[in-house]
Amino acid sequence: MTDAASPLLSVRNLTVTFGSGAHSVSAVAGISFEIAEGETLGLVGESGCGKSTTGKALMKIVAPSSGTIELDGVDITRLRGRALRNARTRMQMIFQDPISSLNPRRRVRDIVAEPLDAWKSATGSARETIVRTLLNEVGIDPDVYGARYPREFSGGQCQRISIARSLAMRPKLLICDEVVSALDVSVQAQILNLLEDLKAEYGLTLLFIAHDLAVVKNVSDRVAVMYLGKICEIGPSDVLYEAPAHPYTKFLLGAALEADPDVTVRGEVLQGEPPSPLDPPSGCRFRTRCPFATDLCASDEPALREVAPGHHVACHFPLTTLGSSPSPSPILG
Amino acid sequence: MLRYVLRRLTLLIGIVWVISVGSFYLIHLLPGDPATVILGTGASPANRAILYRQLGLNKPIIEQYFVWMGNILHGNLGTSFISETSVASTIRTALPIDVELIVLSQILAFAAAIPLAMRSARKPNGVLDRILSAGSFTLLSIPSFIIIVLLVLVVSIKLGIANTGPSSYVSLGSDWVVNLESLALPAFTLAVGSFVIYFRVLRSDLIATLQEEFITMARSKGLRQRRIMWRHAFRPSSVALLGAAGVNIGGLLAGGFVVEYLLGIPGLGYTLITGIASSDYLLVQGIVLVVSVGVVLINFVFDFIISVVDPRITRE
Amino acid sequence: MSSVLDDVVDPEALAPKRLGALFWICVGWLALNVLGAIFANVLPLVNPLYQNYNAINAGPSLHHWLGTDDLGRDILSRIVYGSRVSITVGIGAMVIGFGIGLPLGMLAAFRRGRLDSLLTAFMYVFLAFPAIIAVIAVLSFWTPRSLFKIIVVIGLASVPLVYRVIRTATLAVAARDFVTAAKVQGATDRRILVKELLPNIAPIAVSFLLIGVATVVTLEGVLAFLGLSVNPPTPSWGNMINESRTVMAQNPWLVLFPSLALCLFLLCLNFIGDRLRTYFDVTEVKL
Amino acid sequence: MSTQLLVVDDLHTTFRTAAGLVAAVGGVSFDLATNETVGIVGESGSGKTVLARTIMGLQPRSNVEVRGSVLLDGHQVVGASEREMRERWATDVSMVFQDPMTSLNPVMRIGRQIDETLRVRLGMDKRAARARAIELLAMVGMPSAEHRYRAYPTQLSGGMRQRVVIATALACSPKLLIADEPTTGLDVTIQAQILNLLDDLKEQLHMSVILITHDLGVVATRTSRIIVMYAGRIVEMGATRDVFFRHRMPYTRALLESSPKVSNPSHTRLRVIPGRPPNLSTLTSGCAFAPRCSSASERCHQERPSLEPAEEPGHVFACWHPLAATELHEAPR
Repeated sequence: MTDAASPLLSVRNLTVTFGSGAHSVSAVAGISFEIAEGETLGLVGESGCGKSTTGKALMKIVAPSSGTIELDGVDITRLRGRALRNARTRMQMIFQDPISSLNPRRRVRDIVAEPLDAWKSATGSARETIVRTLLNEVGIDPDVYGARYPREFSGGQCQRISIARSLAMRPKLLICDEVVSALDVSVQAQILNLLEDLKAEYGLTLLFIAHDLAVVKNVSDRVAVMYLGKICEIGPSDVLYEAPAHPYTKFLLGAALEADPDVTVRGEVLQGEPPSPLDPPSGCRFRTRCPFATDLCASDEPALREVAPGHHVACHFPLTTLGSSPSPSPILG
Repeated sequence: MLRYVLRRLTLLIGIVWVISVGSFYLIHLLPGDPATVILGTGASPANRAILYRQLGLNKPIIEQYFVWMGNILHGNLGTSFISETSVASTIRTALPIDVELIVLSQILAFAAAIPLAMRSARKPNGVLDRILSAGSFTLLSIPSFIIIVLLVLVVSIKLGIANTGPSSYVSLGSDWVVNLESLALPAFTLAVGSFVIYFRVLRSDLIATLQEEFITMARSKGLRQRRIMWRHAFRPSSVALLGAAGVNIGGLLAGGFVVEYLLGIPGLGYTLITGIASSDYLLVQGIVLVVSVGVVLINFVFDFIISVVDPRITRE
Repeated sequence: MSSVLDDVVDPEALAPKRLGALFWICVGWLALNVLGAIFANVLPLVNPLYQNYNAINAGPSLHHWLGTDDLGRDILSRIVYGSRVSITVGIGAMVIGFGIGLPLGMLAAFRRGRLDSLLTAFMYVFLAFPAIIAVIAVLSFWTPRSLFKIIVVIGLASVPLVYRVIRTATLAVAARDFVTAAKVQGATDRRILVKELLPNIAPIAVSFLLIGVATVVTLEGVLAFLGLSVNPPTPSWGNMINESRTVMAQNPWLVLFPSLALCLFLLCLNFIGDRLRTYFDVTEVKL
Repeated sequence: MSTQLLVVDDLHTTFRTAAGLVAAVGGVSFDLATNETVGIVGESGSGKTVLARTIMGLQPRSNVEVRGSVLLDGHQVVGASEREMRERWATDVSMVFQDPMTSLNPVMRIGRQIDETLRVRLGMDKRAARARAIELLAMVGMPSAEHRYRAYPTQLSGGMRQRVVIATALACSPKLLIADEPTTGLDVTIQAQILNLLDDLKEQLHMSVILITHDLGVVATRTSRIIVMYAGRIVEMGATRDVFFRHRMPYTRALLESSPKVSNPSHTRLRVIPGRPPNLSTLTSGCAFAPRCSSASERCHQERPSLEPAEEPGHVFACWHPLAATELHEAPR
């Protein structure tokens, strides 16, 4: 991959394995990607594809088994103790469940100030000013709501408070793990817009993890599609949605329900269910459900390769930009 | 399933081993020479010599353990220096009494707890539920030794019903009617304690289960209330009940001695207390060992039943 | 998805929370007991060991409010002094149990890994061993008996139970996102344990502490029955009930009053623990 | 009205709670023809789930007051006893619940859960019921149905469980199937499978279907009519195309515009409505949407609008300041 300059985040061959021996599951099975400063990378996939684990591994909430994660040129997989805690403040994460993300026994203003207190980076009136600014920024009135407890807020408001907290240490990278999937449609749009505003204001770089293709499309510059622990396609979002090169991406898009009565009633629907990650298929992991699979797909695992500028796909028979039929000449990966 | 049972079985063996070490080592934890602890300070040198030989006390401690363990595996728990009878045979006569007492009390407890919990859970906060909940809560706070004392006071002293007071125990073999009469009060007392636990656990689980979506689903299939309660609600709600029963029955084996002691029923508990009173170390050690292993076995059996009742457990 | 669950109206969730009058009555009764135990010397009570041979097995009267026992000792005074033993053992043992079990349980659940596996395996083996038998066995051969030894033995025996309850509670809290969020913000482990975990397991800990005290007080009664509690003539509730058995037929008051004192004490503890659990919306931890 | 399978007239469902009366459903009227699919759309608190359960006669018995009328195939549901409803359930009306994880009994084999209905309601003997249950499992696309008959729910994936729930609901060939968020917890590709399955079965078994969802994408292409609910009331109802393209109620528009679309270019700013769905226990006499509505007037806060007919047949809306009738809101191509 030849992205401009040096990326903010560079992930190489990241693997996360849970358990050991016969019961080990590679939730993330060797993925590589980069995020440039100021960019939003969307990470989509169905449940169990490893997208959330990827986000957690980047924060070292779960330990990566191998691979490197370079943030600003520093490999954080090697960091321990205080250095690791320090590195974490330059990346922040927002979680799916807004209620569970906030300590029910602490006041909102203390929740937002938690990073400041943990690092003793601001005290007294400076701390107070930062908390007020952050709460105002996310649309929560600090005078009215600052002293309240999380149970008095709705899901959307809790998510706003989480966002305020994550910005307290002025991070460079924000990892959003399914941040709107628990919210009502109208509230979801508010949060998405808020994230876009804050991204511009704070100069953030975003990794946006979600299962909802439409949501990801709306916020991302580039999108990566994951299946069973692997990235199968990555590229600029408009290109990837317009002309998916991986059959899985195509089926995923075909299954997405568009709120429009005029779209084709029924596209081709992917049959079957994803195989168990305990025992992934040989070769290409998607081959068991792929209508175009050949013997080659069973024997050789396809590597990510560039099919158009910035558009990479891991498939022996990538779909041509014209439509659905696979390209005739396989290129060995 | 098989793997689950095997894993539990390994754990069981591990625990039993630790218990054996604990029981064996107990004597060395106590201050003073083991022989003095066992025989008392005024023991004759001859007795001390016998004891040393029996326990191998002059050998290294590891070897002592294997000697001791070897004896136990042959069913030999030693011979008491106080009563001069074999500890194993004393336990063999006492244990069936506990079993009978526990079986009687559990029949009573379950027979009352299950139907009442079902009724209570059907209308939470209804009149019946309020009465039963408050009643069970009060009973929860009355220790069994008070219940048995009050029962004896009222039933055998004030009402003067025969064969229910202290020291009226007759073995099942000699006269089963008198035997049952003499076990009535203790069995009832143990049943009250068990009932309170079972009722509360089952009621709260049933209430939770009845709010589950699959109960609504069962209703929407057009099933009758009775069928829903027994077929759909009872089984998933009984996991905690079985867990509680396992712990409770084990507890009765270990802690049922209070009622036995008060009424002079010669079960294990009573024997244990008399052993303690006469400083019969070997007898106490033997009973501690047997009861502990019994408790662990009971828990194992109930864990197994639970895994049959709820297939989710073995899959985790 | 919580957005859809919100659609179902749950009357319980909307109900304003209150502890209720009965709760405060129970708190008051417990406070009275504890104060009585502390200030027994100062209160206008007869010496509990003083034997008044003019009033043996007397029923309640103006002079002896709750009557006297078979040695002519004042029952009320003995109950008040007796509460000292019960309350001291109850609180003392739980201080030991929680002092050891709480930090270990929290640490194991938060750190996980090898520390957790080892500690938990160790504790579970002890849990399988019937604690009451262990307590009796140790106390019966560890002579001479004293209040201190009783407290230490019961306290240590309760550690595995406390450990299990606290560990389970901490596991549930530690799995929630706000703990991960704190970690991600660079909070130290100590800060997470104190600021994030402790406040959330406190309700469970307190309610279990109360039930623990009740259990220990009961256990003291059992020990008294076996003659393993404090030595007579020092009164304890258990001692009093035990000694009165022999004269139960002649003087039923002797059994009834200490029994009532004990049961009320236990009832209040259990009730407060139960109410606190509902109040803090803690799902019942099986004890 | 003989062609109407279901006639709901001025239906109110009120919960008596410690916090006061909660009007979860506040005066809903609509009807449903045989072999028709109607979609009910709403956010949390819109009362759509309570409405579904009231039509089923499944609301909890205590602390609930139901007024109005629900005629199901000529039988009155409101006020019917559980005993009377037992005759209707499964044979006349069935329900597919939202969460297949909780709507199947975890300790009962799935086959038993299906053939129980057959034996109790249709009086089949054990062998016939078993054979029919396996048939039903095969009908809903369960692979190796005979083998899965003995499986416990935990041994199945979410999609497979939802197939079992559908098989159970359809065991006695009901005339009306109410599907309450049947695909909410499922992955995109599985969601498409389940919705297609429901579509096919509807034709095959000649049923009417009420499809309840928060996701406009689910109802866009699979319903003939759509009901939009807000705060326990219908705010707009009409043919699916009319609701999507000629809606008059600002809330309908807001709902459509705030949901992100796959066809949007990336970084599309979503049009949002402020605030969140209302609390049902604090409803005022005015339009419930007024506090969030940009065109709300004094009248909207005071007086609740009733459903008025639009130009198109069968299209009604409740608004004092409806969007212009000529305004066509065609979806962007």
